Amino acid sequence: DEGVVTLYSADGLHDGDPSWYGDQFAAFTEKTGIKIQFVEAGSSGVVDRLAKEKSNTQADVLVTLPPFMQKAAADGLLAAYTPDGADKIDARDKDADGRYYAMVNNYPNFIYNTEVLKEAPATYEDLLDPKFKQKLQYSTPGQAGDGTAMMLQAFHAFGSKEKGLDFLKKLQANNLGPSASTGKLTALVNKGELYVANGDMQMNTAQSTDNPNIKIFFPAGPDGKKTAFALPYYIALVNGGPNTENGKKLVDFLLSADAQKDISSVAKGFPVRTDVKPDDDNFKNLNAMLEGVEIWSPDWAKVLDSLKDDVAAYNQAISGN
Amino acid sequence: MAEAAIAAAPAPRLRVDSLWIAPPLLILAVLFFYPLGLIVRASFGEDAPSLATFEQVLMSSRFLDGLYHTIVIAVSATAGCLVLGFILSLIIAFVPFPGAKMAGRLIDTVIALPTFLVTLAFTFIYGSAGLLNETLMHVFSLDLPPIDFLYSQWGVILAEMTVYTPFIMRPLLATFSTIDQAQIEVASSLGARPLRIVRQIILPASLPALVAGGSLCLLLTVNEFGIVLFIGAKDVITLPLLIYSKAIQEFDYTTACVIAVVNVVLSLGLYSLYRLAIAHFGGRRAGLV
Amino acid sequence: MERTPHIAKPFVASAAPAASDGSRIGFENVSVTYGALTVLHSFTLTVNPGEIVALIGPSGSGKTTALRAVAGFVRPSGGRILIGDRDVTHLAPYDRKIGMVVQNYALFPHMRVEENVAFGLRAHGAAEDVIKKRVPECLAMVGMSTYAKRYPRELSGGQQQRVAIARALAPKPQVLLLDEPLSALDAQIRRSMLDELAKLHRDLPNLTVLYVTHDQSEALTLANHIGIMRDGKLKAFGGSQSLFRHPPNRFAAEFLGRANLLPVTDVQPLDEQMAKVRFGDVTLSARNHHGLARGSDCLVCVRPHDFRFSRASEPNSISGTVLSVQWQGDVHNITFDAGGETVRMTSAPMANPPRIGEIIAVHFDAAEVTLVPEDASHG
Amino acid sequence: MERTPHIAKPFVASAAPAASDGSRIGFENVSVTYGALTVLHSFTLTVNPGEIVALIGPSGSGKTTALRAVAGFVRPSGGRILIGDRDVTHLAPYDRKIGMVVQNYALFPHMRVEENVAFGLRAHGAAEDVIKKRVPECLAMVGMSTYAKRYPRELSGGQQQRVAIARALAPKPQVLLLDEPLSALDAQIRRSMLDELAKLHRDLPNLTVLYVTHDQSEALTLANHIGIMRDGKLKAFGGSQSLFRHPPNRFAAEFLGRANLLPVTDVQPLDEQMAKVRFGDVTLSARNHHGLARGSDCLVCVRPHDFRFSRASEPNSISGTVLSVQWQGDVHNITFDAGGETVRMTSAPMANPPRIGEIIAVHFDAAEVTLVPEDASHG
Amino acid sequence: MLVWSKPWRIATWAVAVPLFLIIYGLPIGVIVLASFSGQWNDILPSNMTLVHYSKAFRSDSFDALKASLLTGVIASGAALVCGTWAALALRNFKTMPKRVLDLLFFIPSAVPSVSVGLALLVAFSQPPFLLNGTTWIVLIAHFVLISAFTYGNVTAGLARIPVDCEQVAESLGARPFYRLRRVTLPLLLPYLVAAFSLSFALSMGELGATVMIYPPGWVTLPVRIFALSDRGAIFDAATMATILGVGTLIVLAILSKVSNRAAVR
Ligand SMILES: Nc1ncnc2c1ncn2[C@@H]1O[C@H](COP(=O)(O)OP(=O)(O)OP(=O)(O)O)[C@@H](O)[C@H]1O
Ligand SMILES: Nc1ncnc2c1ncn2[C@@H]1O[C@H](COP(=O)(O)OP(=O)(O)OP(=O)(O)O)[C@@H](O)[C@H]1O
Ligand SMILES: [Mg+2]
Ligand SMILES: [Mg+2]
Repeated sequence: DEGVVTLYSADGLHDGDPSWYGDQFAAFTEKTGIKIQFVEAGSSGVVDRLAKEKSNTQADVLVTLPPFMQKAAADGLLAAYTPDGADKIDARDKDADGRYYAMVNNYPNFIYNTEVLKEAPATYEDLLDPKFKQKLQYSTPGQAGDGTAMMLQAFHAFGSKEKGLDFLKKLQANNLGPSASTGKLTALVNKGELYVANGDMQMNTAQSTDNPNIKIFFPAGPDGKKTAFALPYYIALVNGGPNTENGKKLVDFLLSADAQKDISSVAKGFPVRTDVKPDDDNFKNLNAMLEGVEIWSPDWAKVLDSLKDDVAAYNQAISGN
Repeated sequence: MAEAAIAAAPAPRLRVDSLWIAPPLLILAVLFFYPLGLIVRASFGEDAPSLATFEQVLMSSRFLDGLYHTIVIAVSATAGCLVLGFILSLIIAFVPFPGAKMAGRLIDTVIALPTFLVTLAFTFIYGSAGLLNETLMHVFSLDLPPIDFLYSQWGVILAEMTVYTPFIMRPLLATFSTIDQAQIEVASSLGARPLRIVRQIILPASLPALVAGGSLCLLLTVNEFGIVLFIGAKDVITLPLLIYSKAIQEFDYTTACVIAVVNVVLSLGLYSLYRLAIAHFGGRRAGLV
Repeated sequence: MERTPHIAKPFVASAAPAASDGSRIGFENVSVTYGALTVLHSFTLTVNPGEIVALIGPSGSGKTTALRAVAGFVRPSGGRILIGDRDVTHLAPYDRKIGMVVQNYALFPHMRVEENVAFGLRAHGAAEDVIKKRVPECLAMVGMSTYAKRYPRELSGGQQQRVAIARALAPKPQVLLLDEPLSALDAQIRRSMLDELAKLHRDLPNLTVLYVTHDQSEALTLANHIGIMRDGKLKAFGGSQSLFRHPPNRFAAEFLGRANLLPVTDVQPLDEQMAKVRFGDVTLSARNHHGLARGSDCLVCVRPHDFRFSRASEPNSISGTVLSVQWQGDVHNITFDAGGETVRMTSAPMANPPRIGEIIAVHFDAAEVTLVPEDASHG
Repeated sequence: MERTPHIAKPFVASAAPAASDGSRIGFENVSVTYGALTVLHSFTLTVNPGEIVALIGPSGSGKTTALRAVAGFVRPSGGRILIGDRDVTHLAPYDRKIGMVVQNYALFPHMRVEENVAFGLRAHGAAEDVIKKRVPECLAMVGMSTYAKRYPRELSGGQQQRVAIARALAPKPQVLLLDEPLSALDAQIRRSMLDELAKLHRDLPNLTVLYVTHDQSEALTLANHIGIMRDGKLKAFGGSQSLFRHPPNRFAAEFLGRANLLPVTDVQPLDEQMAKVRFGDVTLSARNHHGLARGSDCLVCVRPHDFRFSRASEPNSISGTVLSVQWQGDVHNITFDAGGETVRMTSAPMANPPRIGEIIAVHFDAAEVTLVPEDASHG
Repeated sequence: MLVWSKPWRIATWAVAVPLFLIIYGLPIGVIVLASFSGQWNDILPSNMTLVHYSKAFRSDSFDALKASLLTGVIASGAALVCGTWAALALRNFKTMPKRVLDLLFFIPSAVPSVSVGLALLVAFSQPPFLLNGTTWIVLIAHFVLISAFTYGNVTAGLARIPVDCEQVAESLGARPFYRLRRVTLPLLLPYLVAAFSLSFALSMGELGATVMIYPPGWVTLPVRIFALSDRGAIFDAATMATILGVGTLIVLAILSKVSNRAAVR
């Protein structure tokens, strides 16, 4: 199996036609002659699978979201590696020990149906309005990555876990029900089945051609500030993969300036290299949406530590009604 | 001498014949019971075996909630499947209408659709902005969607019924094709109307199929995961869903294994109860159970 | 009305008060097809109320099919079926108020014997105490009382058949359709069942029975009329005695009672009743029941038991060479060759039966034999 | 060896060269139980190679069970079953090299008629051209050639039975077990099937047949020996003629040939053969075949056809009042009361049968009737 | 024939057909309709289009269909053999051992697919059986998940085939294997077809375990459909689902031809 490399990736970058992965894989194979074997699953699913396969590792490269990449690193599933151009990536976008690097940047957000709502709900409090009863849904923390992100965002916006949970508890009155998938909510919002749902910028932007009725927004917290945090796709070299050398080549390739410059136009996300400054419309559009939004950085190690308890607390909170 | 031969001879014959069970049992042992064993072992914790996790899980209200919903959904869905499947198969087999065969096959195809797609289709049909509600709201000029059961337990049950009814129908149709027509004829000449014939002739004859289909249905609905996950019914959590979120989302493999073990025990418990019930209602008479 | 203790009043309440002819069975030009195959051709037959009619005929001649048409199990492709004055052609079986025993019994395998017998009563909504009384009655009638708790699979063939009969009789139908109901029974039980049927018939004078059998003595014992079928058609029909004595055609003569049919020529009617004919170079006399014309050719129908050993000089005497002699308990069967025809005769058991090859002379009573027209129906 | 064209050499190669007694059937104290119920009690019987033995007996007496034990469908709970010299008690049915026709035919529903018949040949690994030849032969034998392509469900009852017979005969078994194989057939086909069986037996002199029937004339026609069963026991066994003429006990006399058993007293042997007895106040003479002791009480066995009308003064004459007269085609059945006993007689059809209530006198030939010991077996 | 009169028969249909249409016609119809939709924001979809199909045919969906079909056929076939074998072998047992063994063969369907997936992944990623990352593990998972169905169906069928036929076959010299092939199995055929159809359809739709263990290069249709629908591309997902349904329907139609020939009525 000289000419292959296996990539386990959280879903999202293979979407659409053309897709960023599709393009880059073709280019990589053309350049190196190495074929890419690709397995896609949920952001936690890929890490879980990697862990279960530890004694017979199949993957060479892992792509997933926080906090699951941090989890993989903590479990010793990743190998430290310094790819070409690692210096062009901001410190906050890479692991201090060099085990993982951000590859595509992204931010969790909300969407609303532009047909039904004249304008986006301005604040989190607005979402508690009875008119959203059964018309609002967000993916469930603990079941979907974006759902967990939404919980973290609530904690941050309301200043503490208690207040954040309190808000979610109130929001439960309007919530249609749990959802393991964030992506499917977009279609429901577009159709008018829902008025508001959560999402992330990369995905929602990619979906907007097929779902013309949706629009991204960031509600303001009680302090009146709109905030968001970075939820990047990280890339990492797997510890003890069958084709580690090829894996290194793939990491290098996906972080190369050539690959990065297409991210905003094809994958609809943000490139992570400081030296890549795309000039396509989408890049401008994405940046415009983030205007006025304060970006904060979670402490992923802490998040990871308390995740189990937080999810339990969340479930406790919403089952109160 | 003769007695001795009689006493001794059947025994070896039986033992040799019994060996035929070995190959499938062996296959199942390697492919299934070995992995299952690992789960059971994992449920006792990673290092020193302990029942701590069991205690913790069994006490948690979330688990009890899940247990309750699992049972309610499985039992109602299975009952629904049995009734619906029996009625539909009866009609296809005994009152065939043009296209009945095709209908039967189409029903089978529903199994092949991944369960989440059925739920998606349900959203399009029964959702608040779905086919049915929109139409009703349009026709009766209503403001609020009148049909609102999809995101509840009932939505899950209806979806499971849709998906699993074929599991009842298939063996039933096979059985119906082997029922001696003369029995039905004689019964009707004795004055029995269709309903009585169904109750007293067809139903007893189809008991093995109902036992088989119903058992499978029950086990499937206890263990159904896709439909519950994708419908996202509010406040409805089931054990398989718990396993999923524990194992995959929270990386709590031990707890997941504990729930899995409980889930297996629950499945088999319900299964045995079902079998007992069938036996009570006459399966034993027909020499089935 | 006098009744034996175990024949209670029929509980089956007819919607209309049973007219005396409420139980007539009528076939009017009934045709039945299976796919492309027609197995009943324009079949017409009436069974009068209170009558027993036996249907006989070779295997595959359509007897079962005719019964199934009355029961409503097959839909005729043409013609009408009447029960009483009702056209039941399109009525469901359960509305026809019949009792039926089918050829392979079709007991309900999951019900005990007593439940099988009670089935018809329950279907008619009989009260539980009526059932409690009637079921043991019926089981006693067929000698199966001790088997009430068995399942059909635990019974012997004859026992199953008897349960099937009890099941059909239990609801006291006005119309009884029996398809070889005694075929699995030995002579003794068969006789006692025949007695029961005859008694039943005496007690329920309006009971109409259509009875398929392959046993001609059963047919002759029980039936008022006999219909002989062949290839889906009714070939002969008549009162049992007259059909046996004066078969209308060759097939009927051969099938019922296995008659010898000797080809004869030159019919010479003597009076209204009798005629002379020529068989080879002997002259025979016989009844001319069908009024055959002078000079025509025909067959003379002589039953095997009509022959007596005789001196060659007696009238109505023929002689021939013995071909076979077979002892059958209560009879000797003898075949001999008379002028190229193989003739069968039976006689009471003899101490010294004739030997094969011996030449014997036999005669018959002219009043006992009938002239039968030659027909093309038999190849 | 002479063969008719359609009886080819048996292709079934026996593992050991067939000894002349390779086809003997032996029951040695065979008991069979179903659950707690014993339906065959220490049953012992031998069918010699080349013999036809008929098993008769009331419904439920264990005839089918005995056959099933030979076939290997039930395991005896005690005793041994031999075929030839082999103890087959624990052998699987397929190793027993038998042919069997079961009571309900059990045709394979998923196979056409011809495939059903070919089944046994194929199972024995016969070559395709042998099968091509043999199957039509067998179908022709039972008159079912035109139905080769039908499925069993498309056949009438009698047609199914004939296919079952053809299927059993096709592989030319050495041992043939027939369970009421002709019960669904009319007299004509039944006779021709009996002829075929007799022919088959002539052509395959080693063919051993165990034949269950409820038709005594069938048994008497075909069988060398007859066994009479009752309640799972063999009550009588013997050559057909001798069993009929000299039944060893009351049950055998009544069951086979429906004999009249008149209770008589005071046996007075006349010579080796004959004895005088008293019946009421008349003296009768009869054969003392069982050597009954002087002065004992016993029964005199008179077949219904042994009676002749007589003047009252003739020897061996009794008189009585006519109770019933029944015409049955080739016979008249008459019952009369003689000194409190109901006596049955048959006679050739009469133009003027006696009327009910009339007093008749009948006599019988002393050489034809036998004294039978009184036994307790019949309630 | 059960309902003898025409009016009643029509009445029965009048109940059955709508029931059927509501329960099965609608969901299938909606999915098919969605596969042709550009947008579906009203009662009925708008912008009918074939673009999803052209997309589907351009992408590697045929590899996925092939993977699904192969997995379905192989796993169901293996399960059929194994289940039939077990059901037949179990006929030699009585009372207690029979009940215990019967239960053993049902247990696989007592485990949620997620647990099966996890268990297999754990078990077959460590010695002595290293199967993760191969197609085998998918086949095994499907086999395990459906084996109880074939077993259950065949057992039900065995309870109904007439003993007489088997006994007569034996008396005609059919040894066990020959009898099995020519009598028992043909009589079982309706049940075998039922079992195979069910497990095949089930395998075609299996997701819970597959998504956890599938190796690169063996992406089944449900996994692809899941990926699509999870990211909100429902029309594309519906298109793939329609392809999946049609593929299954074709296989089932062929099977029912077999079963029709076997049906004994
Ligand atoms: N499976 C069974 N379980 C219990 N009893 C049975 C079973 N099979 C047969 N019997 C009983 O065994 C007895 C003998 O049955 P068998 O079938 O041998 O009778 P048979 O002589 O063939 O009668 P027939 O002439 O009516 O066919 C009957 O009383 C019957 O009820
Ligand atoms: N389902 C069927 N399909 C085709 N042909 C059939 C079907 N049922 C019966 N037949 C044919 O119809 C003819 C008449 O059958 P029927 O059962 O009425 O005969 P039968 O007179 O009762 O004969 P038996 O005395 O043998 O029972 C037979 O030749 C038979 O082969
Ligand atoms: Mg018939
Ligand atoms: Mg019997």
